[in-house]
Amino acid sequence: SGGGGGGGGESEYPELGNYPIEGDTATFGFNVPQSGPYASEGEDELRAYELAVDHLNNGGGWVDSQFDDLSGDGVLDYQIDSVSGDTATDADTARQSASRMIQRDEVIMVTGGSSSAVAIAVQELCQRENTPFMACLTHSNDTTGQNCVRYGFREMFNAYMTGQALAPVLTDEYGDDLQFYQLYADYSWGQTVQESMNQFLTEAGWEEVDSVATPLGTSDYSSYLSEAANSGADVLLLDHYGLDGATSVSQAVDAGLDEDMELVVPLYNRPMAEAAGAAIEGVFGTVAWDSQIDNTPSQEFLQAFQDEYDRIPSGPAQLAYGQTLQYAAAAERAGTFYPPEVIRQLEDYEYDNVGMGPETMRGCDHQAQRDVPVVRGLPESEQAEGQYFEIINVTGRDELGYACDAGPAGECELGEYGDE
Amino acid sequence: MSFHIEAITVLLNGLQQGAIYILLAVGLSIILGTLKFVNFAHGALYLIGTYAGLLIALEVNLTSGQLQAWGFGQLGLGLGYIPALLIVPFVVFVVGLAMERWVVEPFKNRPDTDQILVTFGLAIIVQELFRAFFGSSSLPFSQPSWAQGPPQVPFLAAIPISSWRYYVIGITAVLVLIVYLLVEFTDFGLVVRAGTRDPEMVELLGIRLSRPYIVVFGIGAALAGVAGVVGGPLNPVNPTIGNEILVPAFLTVVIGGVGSIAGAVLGGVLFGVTQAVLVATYSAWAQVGLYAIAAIVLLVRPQGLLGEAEVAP
Amino acid sequence: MALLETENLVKEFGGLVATDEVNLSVEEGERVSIIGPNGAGKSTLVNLITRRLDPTSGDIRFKGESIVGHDPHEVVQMGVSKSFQTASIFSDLTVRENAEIAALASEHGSFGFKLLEHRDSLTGVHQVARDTLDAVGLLDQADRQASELPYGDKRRLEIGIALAAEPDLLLMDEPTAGMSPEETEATVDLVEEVKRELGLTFVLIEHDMEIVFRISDRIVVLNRGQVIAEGTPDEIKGDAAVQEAYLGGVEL
Amino acid sequence: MSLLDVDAVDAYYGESHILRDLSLTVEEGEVCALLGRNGAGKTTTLRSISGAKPPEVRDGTVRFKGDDITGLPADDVAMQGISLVPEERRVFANLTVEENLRIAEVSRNTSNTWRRPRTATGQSMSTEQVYEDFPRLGERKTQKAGTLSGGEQQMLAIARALKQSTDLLLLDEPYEGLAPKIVEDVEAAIERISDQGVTILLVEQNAAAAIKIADRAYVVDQGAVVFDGSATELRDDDETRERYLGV
Amino acid sequence: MSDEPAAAADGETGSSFADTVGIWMPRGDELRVMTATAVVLAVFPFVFSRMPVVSDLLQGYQSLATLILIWGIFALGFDLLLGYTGLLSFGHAAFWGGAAYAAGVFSQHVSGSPILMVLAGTVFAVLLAWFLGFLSLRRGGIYFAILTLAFAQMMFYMSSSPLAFITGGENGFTGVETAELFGLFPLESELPLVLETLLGTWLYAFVAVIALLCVALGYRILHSPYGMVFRAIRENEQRAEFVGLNVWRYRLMSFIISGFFAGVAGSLFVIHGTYVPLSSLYWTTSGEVVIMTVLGGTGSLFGPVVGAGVYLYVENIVSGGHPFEFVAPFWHLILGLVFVVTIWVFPRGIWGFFRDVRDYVTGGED
Ligand SMILES: Nc1ncnc2c1ncn2[C@@H]1O[C@H](COP(=O)(O)OP(=O)(O)OP(=O)(O)O)[C@@H](O)[C@H]1O
Ligand SMILES: Nc1ncnc2c1ncn2[C@@H]1O[C@H](COP(=O)(O)OP(=O)(O)OP(=O)(O)O)[C@@H](O)[C@H]1O
Ligand SMILES: [Mg+2]
Ligand SMILES: [Mg+2]
Repeated sequence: SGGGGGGGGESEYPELGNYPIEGDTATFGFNVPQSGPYASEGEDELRAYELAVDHLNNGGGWVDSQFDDLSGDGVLDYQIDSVSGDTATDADTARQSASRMIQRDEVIMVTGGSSSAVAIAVQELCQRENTPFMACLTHSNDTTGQNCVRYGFREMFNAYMTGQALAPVLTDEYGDDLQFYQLYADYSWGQTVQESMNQFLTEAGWEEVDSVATPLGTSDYSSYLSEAANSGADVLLLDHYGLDGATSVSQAVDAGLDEDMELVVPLYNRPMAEAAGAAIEGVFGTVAWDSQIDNTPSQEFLQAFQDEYDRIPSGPAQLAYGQTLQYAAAAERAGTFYPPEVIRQLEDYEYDNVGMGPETMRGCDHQAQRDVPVVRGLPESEQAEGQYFEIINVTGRDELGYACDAGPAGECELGEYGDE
Repeated sequence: MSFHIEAITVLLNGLQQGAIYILLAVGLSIILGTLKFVNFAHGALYLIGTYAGLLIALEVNLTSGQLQAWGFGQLGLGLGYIPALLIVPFVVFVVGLAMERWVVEPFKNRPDTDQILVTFGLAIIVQELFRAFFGSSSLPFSQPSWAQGPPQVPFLAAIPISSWRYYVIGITAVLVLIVYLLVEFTDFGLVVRAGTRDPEMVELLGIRLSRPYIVVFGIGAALAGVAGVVGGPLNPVNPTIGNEILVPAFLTVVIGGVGSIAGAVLGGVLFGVTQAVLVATYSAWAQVGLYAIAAIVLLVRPQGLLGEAEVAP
Repeated sequence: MALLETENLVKEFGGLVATDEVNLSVEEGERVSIIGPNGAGKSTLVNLITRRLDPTSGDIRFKGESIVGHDPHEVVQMGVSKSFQTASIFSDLTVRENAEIAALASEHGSFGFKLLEHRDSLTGVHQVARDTLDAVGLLDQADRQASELPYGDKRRLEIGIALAAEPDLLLMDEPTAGMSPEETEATVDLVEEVKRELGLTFVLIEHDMEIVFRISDRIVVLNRGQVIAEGTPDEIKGDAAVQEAYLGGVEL
Repeated sequence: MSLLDVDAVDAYYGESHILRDLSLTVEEGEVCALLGRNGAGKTTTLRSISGAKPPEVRDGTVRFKGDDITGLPADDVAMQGISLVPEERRVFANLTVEENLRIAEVSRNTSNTWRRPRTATGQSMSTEQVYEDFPRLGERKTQKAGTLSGGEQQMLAIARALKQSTDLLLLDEPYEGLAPKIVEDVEAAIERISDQGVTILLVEQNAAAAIKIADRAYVVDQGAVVFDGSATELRDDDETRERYLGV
Repeated sequence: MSDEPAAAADGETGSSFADTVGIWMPRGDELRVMTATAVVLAVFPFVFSRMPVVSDLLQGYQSLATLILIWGIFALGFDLLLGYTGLLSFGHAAFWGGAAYAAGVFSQHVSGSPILMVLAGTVFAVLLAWFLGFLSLRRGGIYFAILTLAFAQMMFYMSSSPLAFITGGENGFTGVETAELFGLFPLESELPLVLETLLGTWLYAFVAVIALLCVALGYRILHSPYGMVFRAIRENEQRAEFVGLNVWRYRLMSFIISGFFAGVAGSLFVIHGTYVPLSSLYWTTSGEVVIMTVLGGTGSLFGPVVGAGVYLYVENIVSGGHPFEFVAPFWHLILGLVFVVTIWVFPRGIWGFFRDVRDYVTGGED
């Protein structure tokens, strides 16, 4: 569909970031954790990214069925190439890696995630370097709140929306007037989850006994858990993700906490559930996406991923795949890789092709307005590959979110396009 | 909940955490005290112990790493925890023997700093080898089902601590006592302690030192291996656990006093309990407190709690 | 005023009294030897004076000023130098640098901020170092690495380092131990010569009675931490208590 | 057959050639002195006999009780009944006086020998006897050896050697750092040991002191034997004493 | 040195000159070393990231060139402590990270001038080094290593939680606001004319000038009495004390000096990255500088800088795949192996190895 527009486009706009592209391949940078507490998520993301590149160049998956803008023969007449880097779930490593991709490999777009601290650090760098950043898995309110940038976009929902989706389900299930206790990972993501859960559960009539920060990457939560157990609360929220989440929920069950209190893990995913095994039985939470979601895009993606890797994709994988295609489609619509134009194409774009219902990539904070699935962990006996929880409810986007001048978006100042 | 339950919980949590430090610190300390060897690769032995324990006790699915790439995605003997606990110390003991022979010997007469550096390098190599073979992502090493949940004993049942942690404390106590008796009260211990200062003179007395040395190193290593097996199910298992545990283990040795087994025990308990108490009170300061304690102890008693001041030459 | 004085000096190790109410005084320019049976407390006394050990009680005064509470290097700065028994040198440095280190300390104090001065500009230090090396006969070897020196020369350098610190008082604990009679002779000559030239005061600890009686102005005898006799060599030779505690039947 | 037979030994420290074709014999029961000035090679000779490394013995043989012990590890040599009082005393600083004495007996315990051949026949001195001979050590039983005075350490080093089962005792400057009175005590002890049948090879720089108790003497210079004869012969040989011993 | 009278005469004219011009006058080889360093610094980014053919082989890039210099300064200072005074610190992350936070906070609240930021960060690091040195220098060897490690970890955990309101905790410090150099030149902008080809950005030029000054300072320190005293203390501490040197204060001084270099480097790091990650205080950062220094060669001025280059090269280029796809996942393993082999076989590191080779070759010719 680009029809040679890419080559001709080079003279249309001034140099900016890595635009114009030299040669006839455009390179994407995949900056994912391959070590550290979120390594499992990162590995799955990388698989999805590679699948996306394959589909962009050779057709297949959503490129053929869901994204009309994409041709399956590269983007804007450029073949797509990619480089990857290991963020080690560490902001500094991630920035070094992103900076190498931008400066040496001259990538036209960076994507990646798992850890909001990393995403925030990298998107700030991308803003400076005028290179679009498609945030993959980052769930902190701040990513599109106080730390938002013009060059960053987020498909994933955030902690605020998790709170909105989860609170009614929890009060329904466990009753009113309960006391809850939170352990949260001590960084941007955990802090905003703690904040939002507190806000919405308190609004629903529950009372927070205490909330305690635990360092990211803690491996033994026993002391923290004992404190929680002895606090007399009815519900324990474990605001931990990835490996940390799997660990804390297993240790809670090992210590017998589930006998006296209800456990909640606000943000879940498949690798976590797999690692925690029996411990997740009956535990509520939200997920980015799940292979059990029954709609065409979801099932197509599941199929494509399974065909390629013979395994079931996780939520982060769906995000990775979707974000890559979204960027490519925006470039096609803009007719150029010139970043400000691509950004303008993404802003306020409405779509319904990634399996999470109709969505808008909101222009005021670059936060996708979308549905949030609420799930509950299955007993070990009912677990199977790709099936660790039942979907309780897919909360519609109309029941979620906040206005451009409210909630996290109220603190967002996007910054410049770079062509002003 | 009543105050005394809370206090006991905190204390037990502290003891359990301290137990892992103690197992590592005692090994480090006797190696440092007798062979005068600074082993920054002790964490690597812990790492080996954990993976060995996991693969003996359970079957695991690898999701990344070369082994998985080569088709060994499903790995492990699945023999259960008791066999793991019995076999692993021997495995790591043998690794220790090899290490004594190939690393400690050549570096025995090099400066402390060289020993630290070479073992630091080895620690990195071991960690990265595990990463290469088993992948970076954590493997689940669950606590045995018979040790999950609080023990079904009248009083302890009310304390939110799993039975496994009681086993950890018990196993540590027994092993450390055995090692202590061995070093303090046997000929073996005497020879080893003498060799600390002047190995050649020991040989001139007709005593061959190579074997006692190897045995000391092996014992230290085996203790690290045991720590790996008992500590593994308390933490997620991944290649970095070895180097992460090394820092507190070394601190334990130093605040307890190099070469002093009792000191290592005291240091480990102090560390574990301090940490547990701080988590229960000012959790933001829990980690800071650990290092602050270490710093204070060393400032007041540079030779460590039970260490002997250096004998004047 | 005596150059060095100790007053009721006591040092205890646990229950053991190694130095017991010792009152010692050394006049400027004097040569004093301390003798006594093994474990009498001689080395302990020297270590107290050089501040390697803290006294349990009592006082040590150098040039009238109490040095208890000073650090070892401060005591050296005041003019107390010690030669070590086994050659204690900086073996990776050249002979010249060995001497320069000591000279630097005596010329510029125990610590200075002269870090931006190039070494070449410290002419005073070079001079002292050269003079000292000359005095101990090592000037022609100045650029050799100290570790390459033969043992005898190392001992020489050792004494050279002690001298380059320009001390007023030199303490020597068994300086000739392990030396052959010849070497001993040479060392004694060196010391005497240095004394003559630099007017040094020194305190010597020795078990070799020949040397002791030859070069001491005064001898102090210690036994079990206490001074049991004190006097000129002749007086000591005749002292019954000394015979009994220390010399045994040795013929002199 | 002599008890110890050092035959044409060449020993090296790295590339420096220290002992040059050195030969000496020690007969059973005698006290033999090995004299020479600093650096002559006396300590090197003792180390070559006792199997300490360095030096490296490249040529020649050392025979003990007729067996070739050249190049055997130090611990094996000790098992044959050779004990050494080394030059720098080398007591175990971190062990108590008692433990220093106890360790000397460890190698006699069969469980610690690991089936190495042990042919020592000498009797080990009893601990009571040690404390009787060196009352100073008795007073300091539980003190760490590192904090002993120089002379006390020397006594301990000698006592430790005597606690081994000794057929041949190698003494490297045993009087160094000892008060004159203790020197007498040690001399007496050496004579008594000798009377009990232990053979002694005594290294000294001080010829006078050695001649007092020695039956026979060797003088070495630059790693080679330059004099060999009875103690009386040496006493009368002014030239040798002046030339090689500096007296 | 061999020509005794000439050296003395040299010294005398020098000192009278020094009185008038000051002690900053280059002496001996200093001018030559500085010139050579300046030349290398001037062509490095060009060769590394822009020179035809060569840069394609090397796969370098501008920002890595800058980063190498920054870590080089850090390692150089570290070696003054490890290589000369013989103290192995495992806590230098405290100075690097501390300075980075200080410079960052300074830029947010006081001034974003790069020069002032470097000053602020360095002053902080020096004060911190003074304080921590005071506490940890009570014992050497392993105790010192562990004590420094403990204090640095304490700082890490302080900023991760109790001080998170300043440092941003795990999120890192994001409030850095760097202003233009001299109020004129944005650091990331390109230099004029041929300088652009050679040096690239103002940032590089700024870092390179500071690196040059650091090399000069390091060289001077080593050739001042301090250099000699440091070596003497490492050799024989007791003897040094007994010639009347205050060993403790010299050690403290060498600790502070290396803290100074770490501070300069840490401040430049925040200027370069406009971000301070929490991990800059973590003990692995200390471990990295140890590896760099040893790899490059302890006891030499330039070895550690080379080590920093090699380390960062492997970390950033080799790990990044192309053209090292085959070994990329194992970059850390490779570094570990190289590190161990270095200690085992070439204890004097890469630099020492090349010097030995050079000596061997020239020695062979003689
Ligand atoms: N740190 C210590 N702890 C316990 N006792 C000690 C310590 N240091 C020295 N002593 C004891 O103090 C006494 C005096 O020792 P010192 O070294 O002063 O003797 P000395 O007169 O120098 O003897 P020598 O002539 O044998 O060298 C000795 O009995 C020794 O065992
Ligand atoms: N470890 C060593 N490495 C190299 N050379 C050595 C070593 N030990 C001794 N030497 C040299 O070997 C020679 C002989 O030394 P040895 O110690 O045997 O002499 P000695 O006769 O015992 O002297 P002394 O009476 O001083 O003890 C000397 O020149 C000495 O410098
Ligand atoms: Mg003495
Ligand atoms: Mg000798």
